Amino acid sequence: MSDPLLEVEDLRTQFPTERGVVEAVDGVSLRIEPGEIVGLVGESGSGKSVLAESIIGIVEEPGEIVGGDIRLRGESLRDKSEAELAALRGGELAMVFQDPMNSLNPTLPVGEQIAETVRLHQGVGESVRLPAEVKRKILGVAKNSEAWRRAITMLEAVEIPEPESRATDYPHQFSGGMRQRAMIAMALSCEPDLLITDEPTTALDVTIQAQILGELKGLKEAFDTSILMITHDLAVVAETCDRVNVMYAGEIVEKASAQQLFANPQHPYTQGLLASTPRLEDPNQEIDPISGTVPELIDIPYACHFAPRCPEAKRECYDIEPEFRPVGEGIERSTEPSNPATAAADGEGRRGDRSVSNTEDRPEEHVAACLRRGREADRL
Amino acid sequence: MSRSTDSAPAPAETESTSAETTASETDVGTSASGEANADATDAEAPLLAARNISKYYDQSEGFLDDLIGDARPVRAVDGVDLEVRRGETLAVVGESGCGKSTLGRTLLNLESVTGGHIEYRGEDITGLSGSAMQPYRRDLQMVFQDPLASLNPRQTVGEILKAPMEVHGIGESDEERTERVRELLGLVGLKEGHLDRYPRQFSGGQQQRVGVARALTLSPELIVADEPVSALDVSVQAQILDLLDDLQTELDLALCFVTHDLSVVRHVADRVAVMYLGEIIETAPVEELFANPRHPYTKSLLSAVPRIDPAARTDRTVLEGTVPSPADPPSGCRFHTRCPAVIPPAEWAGTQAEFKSAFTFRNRVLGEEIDPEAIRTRLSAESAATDNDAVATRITERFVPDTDAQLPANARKAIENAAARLANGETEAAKTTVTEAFPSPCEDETPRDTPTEGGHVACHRVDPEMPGDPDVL
Amino acid sequence: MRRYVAKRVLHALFIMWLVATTVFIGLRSMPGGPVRTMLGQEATPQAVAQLRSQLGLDEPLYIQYADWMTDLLFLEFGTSITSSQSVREVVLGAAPKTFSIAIVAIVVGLAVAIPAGIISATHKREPIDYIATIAAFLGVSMPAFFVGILLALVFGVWYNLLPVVGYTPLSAGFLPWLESVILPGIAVGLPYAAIIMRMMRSSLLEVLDEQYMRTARAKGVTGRTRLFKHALQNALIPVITVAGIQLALVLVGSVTVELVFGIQGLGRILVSSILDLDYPVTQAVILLIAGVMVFTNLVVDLAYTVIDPRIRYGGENG
Amino acid sequence: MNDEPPNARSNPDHERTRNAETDGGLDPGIGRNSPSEPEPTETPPFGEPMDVPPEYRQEESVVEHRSLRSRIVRGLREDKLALFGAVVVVGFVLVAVFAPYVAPYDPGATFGFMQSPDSYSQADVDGDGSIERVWHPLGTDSFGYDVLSRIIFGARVSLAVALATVLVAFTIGTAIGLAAGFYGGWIDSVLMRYVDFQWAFPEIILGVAIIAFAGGRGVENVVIAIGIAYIDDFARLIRGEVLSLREEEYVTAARAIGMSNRRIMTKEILPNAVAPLIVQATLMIPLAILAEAGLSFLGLGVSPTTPTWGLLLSDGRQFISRAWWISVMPGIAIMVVVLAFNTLGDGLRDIFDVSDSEVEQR
Repeated sequence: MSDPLLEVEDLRTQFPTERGVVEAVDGVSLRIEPGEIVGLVGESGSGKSVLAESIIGIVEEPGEIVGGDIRLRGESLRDKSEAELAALRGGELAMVFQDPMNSLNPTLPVGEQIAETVRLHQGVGESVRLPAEVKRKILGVAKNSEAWRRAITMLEAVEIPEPESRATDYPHQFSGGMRQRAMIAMALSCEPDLLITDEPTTALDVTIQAQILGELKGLKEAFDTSILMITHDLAVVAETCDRVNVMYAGEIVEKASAQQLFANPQHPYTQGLLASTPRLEDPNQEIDPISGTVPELIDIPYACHFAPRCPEAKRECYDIEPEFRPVGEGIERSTEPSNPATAAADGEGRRGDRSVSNTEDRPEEHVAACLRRGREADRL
Repeated sequence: MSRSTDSAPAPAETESTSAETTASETDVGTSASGEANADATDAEAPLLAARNISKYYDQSEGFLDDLIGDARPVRAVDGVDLEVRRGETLAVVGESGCGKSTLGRTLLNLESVTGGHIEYRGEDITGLSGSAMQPYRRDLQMVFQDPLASLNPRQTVGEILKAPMEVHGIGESDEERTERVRELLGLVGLKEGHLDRYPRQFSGGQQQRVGVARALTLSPELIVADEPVSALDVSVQAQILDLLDDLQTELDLALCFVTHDLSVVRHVADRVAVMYLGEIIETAPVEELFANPRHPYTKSLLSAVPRIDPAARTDRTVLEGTVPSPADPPSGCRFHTRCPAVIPPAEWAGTQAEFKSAFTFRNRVLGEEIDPEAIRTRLSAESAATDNDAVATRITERFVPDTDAQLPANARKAIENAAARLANGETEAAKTTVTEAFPSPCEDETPRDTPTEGGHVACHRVDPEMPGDPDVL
Repeated sequence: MRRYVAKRVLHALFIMWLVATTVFIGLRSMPGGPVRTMLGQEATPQAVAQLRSQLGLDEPLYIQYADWMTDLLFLEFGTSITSSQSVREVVLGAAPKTFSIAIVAIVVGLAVAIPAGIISATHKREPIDYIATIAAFLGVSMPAFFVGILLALVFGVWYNLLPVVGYTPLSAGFLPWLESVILPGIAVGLPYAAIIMRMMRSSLLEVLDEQYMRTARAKGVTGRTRLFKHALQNALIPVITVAGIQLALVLVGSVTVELVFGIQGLGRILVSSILDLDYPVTQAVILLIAGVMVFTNLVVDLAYTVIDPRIRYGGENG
Repeated sequence: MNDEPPNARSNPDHERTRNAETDGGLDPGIGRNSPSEPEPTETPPFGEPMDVPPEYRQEESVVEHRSLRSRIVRGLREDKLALFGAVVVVGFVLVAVFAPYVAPYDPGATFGFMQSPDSYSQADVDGDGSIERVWHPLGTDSFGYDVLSRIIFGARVSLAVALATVLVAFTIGTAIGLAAGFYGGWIDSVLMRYVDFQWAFPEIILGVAIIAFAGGRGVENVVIAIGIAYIDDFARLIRGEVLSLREEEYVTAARAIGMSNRRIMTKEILPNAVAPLIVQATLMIPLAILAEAGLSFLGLGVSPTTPTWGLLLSDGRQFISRAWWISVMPGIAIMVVVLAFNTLGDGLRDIFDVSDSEVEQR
């Protein structure tokens, strides 16, 4: 079987602070196949953003990756130099951040910020050395240059109206939704293999979110990229993702296809999360919260990080490190479209043919890291 | 019941609306809304009622702005009628910038009201401030969105919770007040030991519990909760919603719940008011609104919410464009620039979707969003022809779906005509062409409030006297 | 943007009118009247009456005010009492000297502060950063005239490299002019540079933490381009504010440094006019300095339109 | 160094606002995982977790709340520059207060003229008729006075002038700022127009104008001149502070419970405005010292009978080529003290976590 597009293996990222070392990412493994939309869901403080930043290698001071490996098409990123990584960023790996308000540089026209990515990664023959860039900044961009033309086509691809005139506008002249689209355009402008979106629509209104999520799936097909969708919103995951990883306190606790996860959630935290999420479609749902709060990620003594909040927790949960165990109806081959859910959702939405995932031969796994789940659970 | 105050409503309309106001008042009372505590007898006046209230913010700082500055006021709330009954939960829902938070604060006189009046138990409390408003403060309280920001960082929880009692002279001695505070902490699920802690020493959920405790100190009858759970995580959100629900039943509180989250609305509200750009465009009992939304904006809003259960996903009507600026709202129905169900003129031959596409072109031309010169440079970059005709065709390509649907001939002609005028710089001429070619009643008249089952809708399509059938979407 | 510019110009004119009126009122409400203070206590009543009419002080107030305003518009400040030259010549003769020092100070200040601020921000916690911070603290703590004295001592007395006294006008050639004003310019420029350098450093550090800088890094933009293309312009916006506010410091510094280098600038004639009770000159210098302050404030406001697009293209259009 | 829970600050993954769940942590001692008692009503169906076994309990990371005073002490211990500033400032104040005991000689006593630093002269100091060798660490000036003694006595006047000036600027400026910030409306625009207007008059102009009015130099004129000149700084700072505090949600919350304006001002706004005020006042003292020195240097400052460092420096100006130390020594004294106040002010700003923009740089 060919190498997966991206494979994260037992990744550890830590932040030394006066009060101890914050283990933001505590041994996480994750796999993304080409053409897939993989969800990473969890509450704030679960470490999902740090995981994304570790993959792209922009973890901020004083954080650092201390263990595990990240492989892009089988090639490890950890032993690449900063220059090599810089070439990857925006080219093979692109990222969209949560806060559209200041993810774009307020003193650069939006078109130029996209054209810059094109120049950096698409080799359009325009110099990216400092003097040329500063000259462009002062004298303005040549509007008939190849990079500018592609920037406009990118703005058009993300359905920003009148892209030609908007390209010369500045970010503060764009609404929140428009800015996020510009960010997506920038990320996709070099046909990356993997687009990581960190809570892309959290700061947006629900109608704008619907527009962008609808477009995102279409763009995925058009630019033949796969997406790592990071969010706290289970409904967004249900509608967009093919496979889902549920993250809690620095660890991934459950992995499944979206359809399996929502039809048959196994890990107590996933069940608790689903139980406490109000659902629009279910009026008589009795919301019942998970009691307690997310623990501080500083040297957590007990094995399963969810134990103190887990109603089924037993003594062993504190002692024995929970391994991933299959919990779905055994391993089944994913012949049907990987996520009937996402297929149905496209419906009348203007864009998007059925997204049949092209991973026929890959075994569908539904695993959870919990001693009281899976085949050996009955012994406890 | 919304009516934008500036457009001159036809005389006939005013009488009928006032007639409706009394009518809908009784409707609301008798409607069989699901929750037990909402079927209060209709004779009883609503706990809190707002009649056509507005709140404008002027943008000018000082006389210089009035002279040459941009002096148009921001009309955050523009002619809103609202009622909250005893023990009832009314959800005010809308997207960011629709004025729902401002409405919540104006109801409690935390923002000075610009127009209309507010009644509490029938007594007029419009614009009261300071000592005049003081007695009413005991009955009307507020919970804020940002748990930490609403607590003074330099005071302990004990001091924060004792302050209301000191201000209103409740309790003889400090010990008695401290006792009451301990009781309150227990009520909201916090421990007595938390009394002398500072706000920063709590988690988000705990801070919000202190906020709720403070609102309960004066045992109010109504609490305005301004997005109380938006800043919290899902699991903590559920804890606070649970808390509010228990307290409401236990203390028979009325709750005005301001939020943008429709899933929360379904679990919390008895009645819902949907707001768009400063106006309430639809109110209805919660089950009625979710089962049978009438206003196109409510329909789009509901269809936009992502759902976990695949079976529950309806086909999605995706709204285009962004919310206009409240300082310069569109004329007539404020939603007409984005409404998928904008009413075509009587003689329109094509389909609704075609009219919507032509109407969008019209709005872009009127909004001067199309810049022919930028298109010309793009054409030259693509080394294509750059004369006016080429620019005109490029403009029309986007709006005339030349695939299957055939735009009515005169419509296509009008678009090409306007595009040509734009191409050689006659923007004004292009504007007149499109306004004549694509009129709509939605743009000329403000929609009247049509009473519906337990609420009302402000949309021409639902209004029996206006053209256009209600179920086009 | 036009609206922003119009607003700022109107605001400046309004302040200038306010300044002129205050000086007008101030002059006339002098205890015992300006004339008596000028001529001293024992002046004969005729001399007093004669000077009052000469200065037009006996006409009704509003006429005096009208004359005052018209004179102001045509820069007609009357004649100096001590030197009976026209005040305009006296003041305009001295002004270029002070403004030369001020301009050199600003140029030196910015030329030193901006690069130093950038270097110390990009080399945080390295030795060069500490040196720059200490130097900045010292710079802020030394008054301009003290720096002047030290410079005069080292360059004039001990090593005699540069002229330490006197001013050679620009007309006599750029280099000689520069030589005569470089020392006072540096003396005034150093404290100015210190303040701006600290602001540049803290502002740049703040910008480098911004979200859009992380976006740039996630796009693969290299370090130096990120600094000069993405960060610098954003960091300069708050620096302009401080550079504008601190112009007052430069003006005050220039006036005091003149004495150290024996340059007959505005400072000298201001002080002597006060001591000789020569009010027309004092009044003219006060107006000129206030005018310069208001003008520089306006220039700073307009500089925003160049460097901050949010001011140039205000408002969000969807 | 502010006391925000470090894990919330360092935890980079706080998409939600900082105060969301990250700094919660378990309760101390008992392992009850929920910080709250179980809901008053029945236990939620999701079920109640078991008690955390004792050995796994984490003591709750309660963020320690430190009063203003303890934060200053802690801050100074860590920030060496600020510590240096504090020490020198305290030394300067002590020297100024106890000048007569500290100064080696009477400032009026005359010795050899213009003797270089670290030189000796013969004089009868203790009045017992005998001539002793007298040491002049900093030399003597053109009148034969001992430069060090003059500086020590000069410290007293300089400090007095600086404190008086800051007091004037502080009181009037804060009053204007409070009124403009809290009441807003036309009061705000009128006061702010005054502040813009006053900005056009740097301290030398005011000094000159006041001398023209009051007819003559003197400490009072200097204090008034510089005091007025810095009113606009305080006014602008306090107004900005009050405006931002007024928008804080806990002020709206205070109004929501019916608190009167006066009580909001005193109980809610002022306590939170204290920090920037302290910092600005600390940073204002050195500016006042420099301004006074400037005025004295121009001959518009204090009269010779009460010499400040500025005057000493100015007097030595003509003798710069022959006796540089007469000017340079007081100059160094000014520099060291001003440096101390600046570093102390900067340190206080970090301790109170008052952002740069809040404190005017002048």
